[in-house]
Amino acid sequence: MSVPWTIKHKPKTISEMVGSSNGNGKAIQQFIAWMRSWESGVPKKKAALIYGPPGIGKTLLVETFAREHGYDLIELNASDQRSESIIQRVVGAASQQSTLFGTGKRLILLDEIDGITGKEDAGGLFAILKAIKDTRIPIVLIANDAWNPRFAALRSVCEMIEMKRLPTRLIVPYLKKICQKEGIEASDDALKLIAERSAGDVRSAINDLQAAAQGRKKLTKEDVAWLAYRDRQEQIFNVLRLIFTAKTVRGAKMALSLSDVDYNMLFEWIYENVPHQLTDLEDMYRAMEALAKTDLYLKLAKREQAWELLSYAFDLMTGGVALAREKTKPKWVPFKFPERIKLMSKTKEVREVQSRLAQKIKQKCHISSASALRDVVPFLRVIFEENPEHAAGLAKWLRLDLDEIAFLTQNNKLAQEIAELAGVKK
Amino acid sequence: MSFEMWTEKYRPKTLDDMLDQEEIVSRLKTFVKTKTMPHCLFAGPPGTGKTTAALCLARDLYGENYTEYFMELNASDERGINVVRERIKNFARTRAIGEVPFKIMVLDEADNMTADAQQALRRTMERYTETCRFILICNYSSKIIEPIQSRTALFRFMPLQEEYCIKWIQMIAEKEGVSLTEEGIRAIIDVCGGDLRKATNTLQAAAAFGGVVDDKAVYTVIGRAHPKEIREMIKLAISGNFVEAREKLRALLVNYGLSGLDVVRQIHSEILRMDIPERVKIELADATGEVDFRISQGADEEVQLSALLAKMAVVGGRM
Amino acid sequence: MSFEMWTEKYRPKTLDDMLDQEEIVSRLKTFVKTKTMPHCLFAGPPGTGKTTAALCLARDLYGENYTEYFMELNASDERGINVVRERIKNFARTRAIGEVPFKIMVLDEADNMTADAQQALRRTMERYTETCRFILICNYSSKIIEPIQSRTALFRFMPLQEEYCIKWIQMIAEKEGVSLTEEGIRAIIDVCGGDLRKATNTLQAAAAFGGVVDDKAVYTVIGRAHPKEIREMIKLAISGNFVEAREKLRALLVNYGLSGLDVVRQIHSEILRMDIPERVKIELADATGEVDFRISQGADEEVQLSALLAKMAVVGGRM
Amino acid sequence: MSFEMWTEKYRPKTLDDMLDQEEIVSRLKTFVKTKTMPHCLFAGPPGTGKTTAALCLARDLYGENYTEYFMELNASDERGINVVRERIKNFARTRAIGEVPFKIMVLDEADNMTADAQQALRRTMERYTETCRFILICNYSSKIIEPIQSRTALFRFMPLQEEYCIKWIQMIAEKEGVSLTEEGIRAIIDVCGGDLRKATNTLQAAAAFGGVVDDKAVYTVIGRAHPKEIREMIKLAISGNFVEAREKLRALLVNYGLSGLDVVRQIHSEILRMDIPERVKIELADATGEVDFRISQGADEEVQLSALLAKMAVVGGRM
Amino acid sequence: MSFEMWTEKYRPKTLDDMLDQEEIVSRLKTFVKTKTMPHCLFAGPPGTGKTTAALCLARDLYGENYTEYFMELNASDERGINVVRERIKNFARTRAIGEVPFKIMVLDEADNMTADAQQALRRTMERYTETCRFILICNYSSKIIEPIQSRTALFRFMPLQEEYCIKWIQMIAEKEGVSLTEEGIRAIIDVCGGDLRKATNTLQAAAAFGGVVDDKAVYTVIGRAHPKEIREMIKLAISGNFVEAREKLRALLVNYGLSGLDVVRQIHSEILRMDIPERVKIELADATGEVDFRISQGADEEVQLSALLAKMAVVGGRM
Repeated sequence: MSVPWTIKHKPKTISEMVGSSNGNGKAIQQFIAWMRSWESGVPKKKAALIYGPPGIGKTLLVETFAREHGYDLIELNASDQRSESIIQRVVGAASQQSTLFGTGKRLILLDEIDGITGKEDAGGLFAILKAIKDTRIPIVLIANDAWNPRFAALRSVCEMIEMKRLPTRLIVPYLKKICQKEGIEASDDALKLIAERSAGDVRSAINDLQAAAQGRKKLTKEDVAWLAYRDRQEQIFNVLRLIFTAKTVRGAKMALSLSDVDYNMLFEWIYENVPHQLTDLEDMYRAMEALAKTDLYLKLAKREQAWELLSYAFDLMTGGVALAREKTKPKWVPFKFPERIKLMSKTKEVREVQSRLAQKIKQKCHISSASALRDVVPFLRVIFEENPEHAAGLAKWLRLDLDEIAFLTQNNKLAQEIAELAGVKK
Repeated sequence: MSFEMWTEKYRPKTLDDMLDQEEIVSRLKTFVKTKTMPHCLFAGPPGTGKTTAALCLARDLYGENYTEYFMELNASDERGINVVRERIKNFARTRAIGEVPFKIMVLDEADNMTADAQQALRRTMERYTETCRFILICNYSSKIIEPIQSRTALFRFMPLQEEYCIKWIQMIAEKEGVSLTEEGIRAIIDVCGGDLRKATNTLQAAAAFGGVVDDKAVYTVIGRAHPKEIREMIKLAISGNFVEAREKLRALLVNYGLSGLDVVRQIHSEILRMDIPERVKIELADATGEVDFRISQGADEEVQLSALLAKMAVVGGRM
Repeated sequence: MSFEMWTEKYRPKTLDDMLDQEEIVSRLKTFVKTKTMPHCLFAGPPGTGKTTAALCLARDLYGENYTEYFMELNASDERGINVVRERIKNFARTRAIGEVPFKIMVLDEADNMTADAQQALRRTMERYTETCRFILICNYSSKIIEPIQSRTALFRFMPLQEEYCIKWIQMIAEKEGVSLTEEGIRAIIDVCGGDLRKATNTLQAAAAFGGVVDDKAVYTVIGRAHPKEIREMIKLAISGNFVEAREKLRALLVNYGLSGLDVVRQIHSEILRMDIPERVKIELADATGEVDFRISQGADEEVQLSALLAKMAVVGGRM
Repeated sequence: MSFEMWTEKYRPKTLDDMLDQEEIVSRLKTFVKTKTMPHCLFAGPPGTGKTTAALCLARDLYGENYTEYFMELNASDERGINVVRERIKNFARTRAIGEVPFKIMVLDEADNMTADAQQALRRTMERYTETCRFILICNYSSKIIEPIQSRTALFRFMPLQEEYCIKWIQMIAEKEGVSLTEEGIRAIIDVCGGDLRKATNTLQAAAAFGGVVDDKAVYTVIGRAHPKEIREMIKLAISGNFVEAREKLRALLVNYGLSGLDVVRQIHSEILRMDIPERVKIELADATGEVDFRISQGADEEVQLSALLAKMAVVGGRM
Repeated sequence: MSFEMWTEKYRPKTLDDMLDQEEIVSRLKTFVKTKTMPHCLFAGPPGTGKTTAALCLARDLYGENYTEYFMELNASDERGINVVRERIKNFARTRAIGEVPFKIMVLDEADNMTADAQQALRRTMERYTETCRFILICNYSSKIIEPIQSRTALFRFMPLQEEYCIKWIQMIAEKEGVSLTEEGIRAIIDVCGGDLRKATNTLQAAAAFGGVVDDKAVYTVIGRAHPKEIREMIKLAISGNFVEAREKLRALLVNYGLSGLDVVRQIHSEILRMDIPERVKIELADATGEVDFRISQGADEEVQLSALLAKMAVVGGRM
């Protein structure tokens, strides 16, 4: 057998899965219950969306369930193109030929819907929605990030099933079982190290185990010490600590080579943390200046394809920040995740609403969308906050939806009121 | 109940309706009469009727179905000259059917196009000159490249006369049943200058309060329509509260959808208005200029503006 | 003089030949022994042997005909998901014939793939896992999406130890009969850091120059000034001897045939090593970066280098 | 009024008609007399008669059918040296029939060619030296590579004397029946310096405007502010009236449609002319340089210029 | 006037004729004696005899019919490595007939090839190493990729000694019957440094100008101001006569037809030579760098040069 251990040691039944009773037990029961509900006719939610980080058994759950209960699995995933027409052809057809024909029960699995991308898979999400509406057999969707705004419509028609990262204490026994099957005598602390570093990702733990243990008879803590960190935050904290406490330029710059995040990401971390770490205003200003210059070098390097300039950017981003410290006393302050990145993903939906709104104004008022945001939206805001009746009229005229109205009112209750007045469907 | 943006509701429909820019209107009318026209360049400040004039011209030429023969593109919205070219091609390649042998393509904010893009545009204009006339609209005619300027008839839109603006605003107020005081109208004019769009929007927003539109109502609208966050942000920064100032900045850029340049401009104005020593003002104005320059070079808006806030924090601390 | 490249001549052919990255090599060897392996992710800086390791592994697994079972795709070459998808599919769908039941597909520069392409890749890896193992090579594993990280065993390649590089270079010098001084080897390490390929090439070039390979020969061949001289020039400038510093500069440009950019970059690396206050280093690095940018934008080399020396004098004066 | 370009209409036809550049004309006349000439390099600022001299020479040499033996190429227009080479080849390969054994090829804007293209041109010149003489026209001879300089006879065209320009413009105005005021001609000279082509074009454009050609008409046509207005703005700023100065600036940019760069450059010239202490001039010249650079790199005109005005206010305050 | 290039006319024909670069010549002579040679890399500044050395070597090796066995390719001419490859292939695939068993291929300006093209070249060199030796000519050896450096013998050409240049120029002047003054020759050396080709071309160009070749003729022909005048302008500025300095500047730009960049660079050299305190030199060198960069980026020459003069006045005022 030469297949990787992740396949070789795949559970045959749901009960063999890591965390099937505790850990993700609830989610698994929820899924089974939903599948069972099909036995007494088409349920209200005709699709389930299983979501959670990689390597915790989402796909495995569906596959194993199908095998255990005799379902034919019709599957589409990211390695297939998933444009509107393909989904219509494959899913649409299958979901129509219900169990009336043929003998087997069918289950449609649309894996990795995070990977349905704009251009290549145009209209894919729309086609899925439509398929769910028409289906007569269960459709299961799997995603890492279910809260992506693109999935908003899907969320409302799906049974939402969340699976979580698995705790170390559940992963270790599982690894141990594999070692037994492979005839390896593994120490608990070695397995614990592997499990911890996988951060709840069972599959990566098994991969690391294979890389470290394959061919050995014994596995000790020393044998796995070399294993690289699988991530993530701890490592970046170390790098930041080095940068913020360095006394020399070279010392600070050294941190860069230890970093496993690329320099653009590291920049975000430093940029976020400067005002928290350097509390003296003059220190903080010097560091922000260094970062502003770093940013300029980074952008010029990219614009002019003059990559040599990166080197200066690195000096300023590390040494420049390190040496900005003059009066700030060294004191342990926890590092913060770059807010800006969080904000950008959190506000993606808002920004989409905003740009839709700008488009609508633009078409009605013969101006650019930038000018719509700058010259019209502020006045609309006043009107929407002050005069629901007037606002409703404008909402109707601009054909605004509830989200767009809420964007203008900044107040959901008021938005509801205006929407009702304007006769906007929810 | 029907409400529209009053700017649209009262936008003149025909050249006859346009009561300002008389000279320009009369030149445009001869185009209608002779059913012929050159490529045009409409230049002038915002809100002086450039787009309206183009729309009226089109309606007078083609009648109510004018949208079949008339297309409006905003240069600053379209990604890349290729998109522009493509859309122009699709529009211009078929000949207009009817009395008027050409279509009209309006390109707004043409001064936002790069020189290269304008060169490409020039060639496109040349290619479709048989079937299509171009009206380029811009604020600064000086930013239009020479070869295009020399191929277009220039129409320079002047800022509107105060009396004209007053009359216009009063007319709308009357028709909409808004009671507008003398002080209210003065305030609108003071704040909006000759920008009719802004004046009309201000009136509409002030009317939304429900009561009489007086100067107080007008200033309330203006105060709220201008994100006070900018002033607050500066105050926070100067009082040493950098982290909060940066959060405000983020909100402006992300939630309000302001561009970095918008923020730079407003900061610049605020600084010059602030009650701080002259020397400090200049230092900050200088720094703002530098930030503006860097952003124009492609630097990150937030990072650069943050550095400026940091500077304010230091300057404030020393004050 | 031979015309063979020493980098090729001495490139490890098998895992046994690889003397560095011991832990990793030993794990790869068990893959060979057990004829099975997981998908792998090789991460680490350039020139640390990632590609060599993949090649050695393949040769050890399949023997001399390894190219039949081994394919290398350069991700930055093949733009677009569809190409990747198609080529991988074609390679992976047929089963390997022989003792080893899988093929190996190497994806170089995987961190240059777009997130979309990586999304498409993840399931392909699983589908063909029976017949094909993937080795993804990248500089930063953090740029690989988590679902793929989860499907691979991660191997982190460390920068080579100095002693190791030294030993390697000495070994080649010995085998090629090159007489290499202590200073010569230091200079090679200085110039090439942990990049073994570059170090080997430099040795060969210096040897081709004829005679003993000492520091002078190395710097001459590589077209760099001797660091000592750069440092002297910087010291002169910092201590305010601007005119003398310039003369030194001239001499460097002429004697070593250096380009302005070469000098700027050497100045940059020497600044960081010199014994001057750390804050001064940052100031000088920034000034150097500015001049580097200006020269790369077409400003005059001599004028700009003078300006840089002048800047040093100014900064030095404040020291 | 005819639509012929006056620059063409009044362009001298023969060397005898050329009243300026006396020394050059006399050297060219000997070429006509001896029916022999070297390759030539005509260098000098725009509008000093370089192209005219080449045309006159050709007409004097070949008579009215001169176009058969004379070709003009604009080097910076023709994309790529290959096009240039091809066109030269086609023109030069056939021998001139007639008394004069060579043809003339004029390459305009030769200093805009890259060094590589000039190298290629040099070889082409060499190849066809028997049948064809080249006249290269450029603004700066220093931008022509030496191998070309060394085999061309250099003719350096000087900017035209003011009196000469004045006379010329007056002559045209008279012939065209344009009424031109004293201030009008001064404005033309002020704006066009010794560039006769620009001066003539300006006159024609101002005349096309209708009415008397006075200073106001000239500045309007050329798209510049009247120097008076710029001076007023500067004075307002210097006397501390920053807000009004900025209003003035807005009016210039928006109402007159001036470009920011034009305004900076006008500010620059006015500063130098104004009656303010030398020390102030110096400070402002310095600041203007910075702003000019930033705007030329794409920074925002209003922000930058108003920062400049703010600076003036501070400098003025110290006066 | 003859159209022959003096650089060609007086170019040494054999290695024995080459009087400079003694060490290099003697190494090349052993190649001739032994009829064997490695691939070579000739590096050095322009006009130091690199191409001449290659030609002399070829002639000495193959005799007068050397062109059959010798080919010169200008890398910057033939864009695209495919062309280069094709031509090399055609030339190199046939074996040389005669005593010398290889041909010589010279690749000029090899440092202008991209890294990719150089990689391709390396493989081509490998393939034809039996029948063909390559001489790569470049200014900077650091721009040649290491794999090529590592298999070529490096020859570093030094700038020629001043006395040698003087003698050479005088020799040509004598043979061509040019009357060359002492100041004329000094000016040539001043402008051309150790670049013999440039010096010879300059002499020929100045001679073509007619009359005695003195310093004035040289500076005129080369498109530079006389250093004396630049110095005067600087002195005026430093002594606070800003307005007069500006007038001088204007005169230089106009009378000599100088470009702004030319002036900046001349200012730079003069500053370094002038008898002013070191501290002042430092400040001015810094300012000159800034202005040089700005002008090279397209800022206005006059505004920027004024700003530079203003800076001088400020610095001078503190003296």
